[in-house]
Amino acid sequence: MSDESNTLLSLYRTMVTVRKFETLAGELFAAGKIPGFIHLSIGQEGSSVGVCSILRPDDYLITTHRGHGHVIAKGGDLKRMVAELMGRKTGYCKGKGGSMHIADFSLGILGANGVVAGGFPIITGAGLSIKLRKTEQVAVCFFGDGASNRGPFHEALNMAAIWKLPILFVCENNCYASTTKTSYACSIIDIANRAKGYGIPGVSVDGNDVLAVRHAAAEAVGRARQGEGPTLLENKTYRRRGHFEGDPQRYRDQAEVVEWEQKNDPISRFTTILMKKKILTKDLEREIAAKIEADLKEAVEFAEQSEWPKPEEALEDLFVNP
Amino acid sequence: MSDESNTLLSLYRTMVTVRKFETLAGELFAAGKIPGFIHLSIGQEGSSVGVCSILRPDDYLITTHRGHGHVIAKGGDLKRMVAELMGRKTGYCKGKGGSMHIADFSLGILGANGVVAGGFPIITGAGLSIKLRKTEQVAVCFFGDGASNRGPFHEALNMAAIWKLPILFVCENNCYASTTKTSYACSIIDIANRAKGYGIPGVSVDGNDVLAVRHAAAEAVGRARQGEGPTLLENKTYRRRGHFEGDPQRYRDQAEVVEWEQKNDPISRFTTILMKKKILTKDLEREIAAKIEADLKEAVEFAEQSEWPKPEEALEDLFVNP
Amino acid sequence: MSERIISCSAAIAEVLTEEMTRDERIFIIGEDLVYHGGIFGQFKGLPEKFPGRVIDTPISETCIVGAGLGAALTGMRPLVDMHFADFVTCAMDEIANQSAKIRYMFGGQVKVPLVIWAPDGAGLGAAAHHSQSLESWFVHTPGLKVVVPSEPADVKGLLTASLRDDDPIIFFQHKKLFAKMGPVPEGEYVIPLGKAAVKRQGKDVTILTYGSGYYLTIEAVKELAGLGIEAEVIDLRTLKPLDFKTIAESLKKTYRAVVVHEACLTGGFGAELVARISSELFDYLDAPVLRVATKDVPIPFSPPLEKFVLPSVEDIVKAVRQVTYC
Amino acid sequence: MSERIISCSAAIAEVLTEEMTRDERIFIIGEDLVYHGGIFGQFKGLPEKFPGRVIDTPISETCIVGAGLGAALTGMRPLVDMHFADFVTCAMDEIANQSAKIRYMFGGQVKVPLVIWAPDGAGLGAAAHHSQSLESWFVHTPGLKVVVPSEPADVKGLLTASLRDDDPIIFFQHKKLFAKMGPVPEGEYVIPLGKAAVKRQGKDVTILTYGSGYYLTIEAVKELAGLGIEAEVIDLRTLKPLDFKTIAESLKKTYRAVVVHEACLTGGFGAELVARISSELFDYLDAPVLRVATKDVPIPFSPPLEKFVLPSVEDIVKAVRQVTYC
Ligand SMILES: Cc1ncc(C[n+]2csc(CCOP(=O)(O)OP(=O)(O)O)c2C)c(N)n1
Ligand SMILES: Cc1ncc(C[n+]2csc(CCOP(=O)(O)OP(=O)(O)O)c2C)c(N)n1
Ligand SMILES: [Mg+2]
Ligand SMILES: [Mg+2]
Repeated sequence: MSDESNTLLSLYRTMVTVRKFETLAGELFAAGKIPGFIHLSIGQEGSSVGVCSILRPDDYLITTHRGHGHVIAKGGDLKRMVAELMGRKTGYCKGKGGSMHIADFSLGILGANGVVAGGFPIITGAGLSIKLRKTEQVAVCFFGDGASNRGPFHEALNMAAIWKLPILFVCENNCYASTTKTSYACSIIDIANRAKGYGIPGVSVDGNDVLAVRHAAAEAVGRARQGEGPTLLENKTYRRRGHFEGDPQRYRDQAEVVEWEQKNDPISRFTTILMKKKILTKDLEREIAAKIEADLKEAVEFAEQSEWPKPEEALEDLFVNP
Repeated sequence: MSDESNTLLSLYRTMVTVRKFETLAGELFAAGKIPGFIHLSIGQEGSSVGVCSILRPDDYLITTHRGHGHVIAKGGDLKRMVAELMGRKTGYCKGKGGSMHIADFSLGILGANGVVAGGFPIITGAGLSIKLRKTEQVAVCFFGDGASNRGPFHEALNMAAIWKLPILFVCENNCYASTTKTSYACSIIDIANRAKGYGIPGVSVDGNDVLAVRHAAAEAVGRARQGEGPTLLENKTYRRRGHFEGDPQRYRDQAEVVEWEQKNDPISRFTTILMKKKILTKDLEREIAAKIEADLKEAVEFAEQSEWPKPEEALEDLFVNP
Repeated sequence: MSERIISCSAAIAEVLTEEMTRDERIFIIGEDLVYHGGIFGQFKGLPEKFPGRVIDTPISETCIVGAGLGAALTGMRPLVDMHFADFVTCAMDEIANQSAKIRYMFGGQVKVPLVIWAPDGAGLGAAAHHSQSLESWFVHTPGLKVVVPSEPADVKGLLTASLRDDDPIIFFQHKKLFAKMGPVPEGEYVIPLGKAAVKRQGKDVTILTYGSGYYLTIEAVKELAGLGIEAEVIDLRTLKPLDFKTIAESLKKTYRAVVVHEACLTGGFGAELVARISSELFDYLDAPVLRVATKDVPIPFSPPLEKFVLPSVEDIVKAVRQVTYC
Repeated sequence: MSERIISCSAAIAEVLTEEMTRDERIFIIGEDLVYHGGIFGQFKGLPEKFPGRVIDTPISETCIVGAGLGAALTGMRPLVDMHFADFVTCAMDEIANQSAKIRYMFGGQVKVPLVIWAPDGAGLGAAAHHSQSLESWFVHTPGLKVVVPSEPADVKGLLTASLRDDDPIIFFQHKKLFAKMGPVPEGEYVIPLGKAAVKRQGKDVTILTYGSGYYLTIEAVKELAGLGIEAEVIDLRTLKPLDFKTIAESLKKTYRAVVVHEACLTGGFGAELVARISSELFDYLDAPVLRVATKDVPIPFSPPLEKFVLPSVEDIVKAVRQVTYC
């Protein structure tokens, strides 16, 4: 198969992995196997996968409460993810973090964050660090439409702009911040236009078109690596699940959800393209699905067989030198 | 004299009052009569006076560490101002506030603020309050170029925009934030352009042209009173004194200061216009100066003759119901 | 006054209905209030009853608190919902440098009738960013009043008092208590700020607590009674102003005390209580005043870890036995 | 080690010169650092010696701390200058929810070698927004270390240790101490975090203090000596981790203690000290441990008011006389 076909298939595989992971997480949560609360990214796979597909292993990424997809797309280990969601000792954070606080520093994943917009200041520092260390890394900050209304957005974009930091700010505009419509809370329609306040490029793309996302991200990352500074990329998408699992969703008509699901699913759209190009076949589709399902089953088994952390371990990991 | 002439003369008179007040404050500080530190607005009178000249007594205003001019232009009492700067009991805040914390709620002056950008969130609330109470007031937020880089700027402009709050955001871009050049710290040249991120009008004007400022402010205030929402107005000006009195100013060449003083002084420029129009004469100029000087002399005497607050009064004014 | 058994959330909605009807200047502002009636259902019915007076905001904590403050300074009486107490960090300047200081800095020119309402506490597997108890920071911030109720009736009485007070108040309510049921007086019910409640009489030891600590304490008290120890339970309800008189009266009877709170131990409000008691009641103390609190780590996610770090009934029993030498 | 008399500011510049030479990963970031060499001259010479490693920022406290944190997570060792400690309120989320918790939340995956440097304290007529002492908030924030030095030598030793530590540290230094002179060892000088110093031996009472309180205390000690009271003075230097061992050893000798700090009384670090002492050393105490602190109001501007609210030498003398019954 050609390089390009391989790349496309890899995008597809990763999107399906994210989708199946999120679906599974929803099921585990409903079954009472995941404590706390979780936020799923079903329907937003075009964004996470499109952007991460052009990152190198040593690039940085920071994400949000809705971060499973980004972690997977950057290469996160499914076993350790499921184990973390289930609060086990073998999880990414030894059970201390949970869904909202998964990180893998060995993959440059600086973590999910429970504070909306909490990633902006930190990514600024990662960008600055790259500049000071004179490497060719880039740093990506995923955030929601809601987060774009918090102050740290502004400070980070300004700082990144004046120092031309190698940062890609990726807004996943999924039409809602919890119960609140983006059109209510956000003073402009295209969040990418906020880039104008900082003299940097701002690009809005169809976030459910993984190739469009990938293309826009590639351009921005290319600029960043060449020292040309940050970009604000807005991926227009839609949150199909509740804000959190269990959300009664009184703020929207389910018809809206169904419409996005049926007409604008990033995976279906991409599947059609791949089928047309004959890169994907029904057989391959099944094979890929089966492989991912097997991996996920293994991940769940791994997690379920893993020990719970011992109570006293709660006192570890606070300081390097206590 | 015509109404217009009266208005113009009143602008002139207020500008000279601000200038002389600031000059006096600088002298009192140098003489050790003002504790703490003070920030003077000499050279920025076009902005404070131009904007405040179109405000009604019940409009709100919030200001910064460099706020004397705004307080005076909104009608602040010189005696109580000097007394506050000198820490006397008869001062605006009974000596508890000092230069950075002067307020006069009876004039809608919600206070100077020691925290850069501290005014943004508060003015948002004043604007919301106007909307909820359905009055025709407007609320004005003065802030510096430096403040425009802090997060609260962003949150306030977005919130004011989505609710169409009757707020005028006035950036006094005086080319520096303390030692830092605006051109270094601010990612765009015209701060007014940040309005684009919020879908509201943004206007840059020559801040040393009091009539231009007044004109732009009138338009924005008019829109605000009619429920059409906020405006971002940038008055381009220059800080001629040090950031604080005593600032060694290693960050700039004094030639730059001299140039602004000689070629672009807002009062000289306006004087020339008024002289040409024959609204001001040398005699009237002297007369106005003499009157203001007498008022200021009286204010200083008032302050110097005022009691110091009694130590135990430090425990008063914390709570309404302790 | 007749009483019914209702939840804290219902008590909150009831107070707000009464007070918002009585006083047009009251409004509620925060994130995601309208559709769910608050994330804990605490504002249920209010958006419909008071259109335009329950205001959804963008995610902008800084300006949400600022909007409350600015409105309070210009004639309104806002209740600001912080969503989760953890996010006070995003509005710390507006709370601690502005709301708390404005009246004082300006020489008493203005009043600041502002209630900042912050659901706090752990126990829901919500991890380090959604589980904190931060009242101690605000007790150490002159200019704020700090209220931390426990039972539904206290919520009703203290929220009413807070909404009628002219000073800035930070009102912490534990997330797990929203659904708690309890008897609540009907009609107007005001508990003055700064009044503790002796919720159980006892002669052997005084347990000082508030918020979620109260529920742990009443569990512990049952066990202690089995051991023959009669504990007096004081629910402080307001931490600032503090009702030290009630504390002193109890201590002068029991000579021993234990403090229970969910905030972490070091620098928690328990320290302040111990310090005041030991300086003002030194000669009455037959034993050290001990503190039962969360261990000094962020709240971990996994249930066994979370349970381990939070204070427990056993911790209280142990501390009481220690100070009563049983 | 030979010593010279130099200022705190000079000691700071010296440490940074040495450490930045030794370790390329260290950089300094904050507002207005380059032209004045820091607003207290504490970074004088560094911008020239280390071009590009003393970084002026826009006024963006949130992102300044975040920039430090993000850099610390990715291989650098930043020192973040808060300009004035009062502005921690503008970066509270980055300090308390992020820097303090990241290592723990992520199960120890990463270290956070970050020094947050915050000039604090009153006495300059700078009023409510430029005068606070806020260490107590951070002592109550698990995950942070809290350093508050007093003398120039301590500044040198503790700043060196802080820059070499792998955990997030908030380093408070009183604004009035920058110009203070004192003997400072030449060459490498490290004071381990968590080590208090007995700065004066005495048998009658232990005075526990730190930061600006230390200077008040040594004044008071002279007066006390005149009254025949020999005070032992412990400069805590690090509040977290706390050197309770040194405190206990002293108390076991003197049986009495007074705490002195400039932060306001209620909820201040003094409360924590009293609480720990009374629980762990109860049987050694011959008198209540008293606290000398700032009165519970924002810092007022006018000199007579400011002087009145701040702790004084007389306050210390009075408290000591009270606990020693003299
Ligand atoms: C500072 C802060 N405020 C509020 C919350 C509560 N909260 C969690 S997610 C969320 C909505 C976020 O919306 P958006 O940024 O659009 O991301 P999305 O959930 O749509 O992916 C809110 C309000 C929070 N976690 N942090
Ligand atoms: C939050 C905060 N950060 C820093 C400071 C210190 N500071 C006071 S004024 C100032 C510069 C302000 O610049 P600008 O907003 O342009 O106003 P200008 O002084 O030029 O009028 C700084 C950094 C502060 N007071 N508050
Ligand atoms: Mg969203
Ligand atoms: Mg400026």
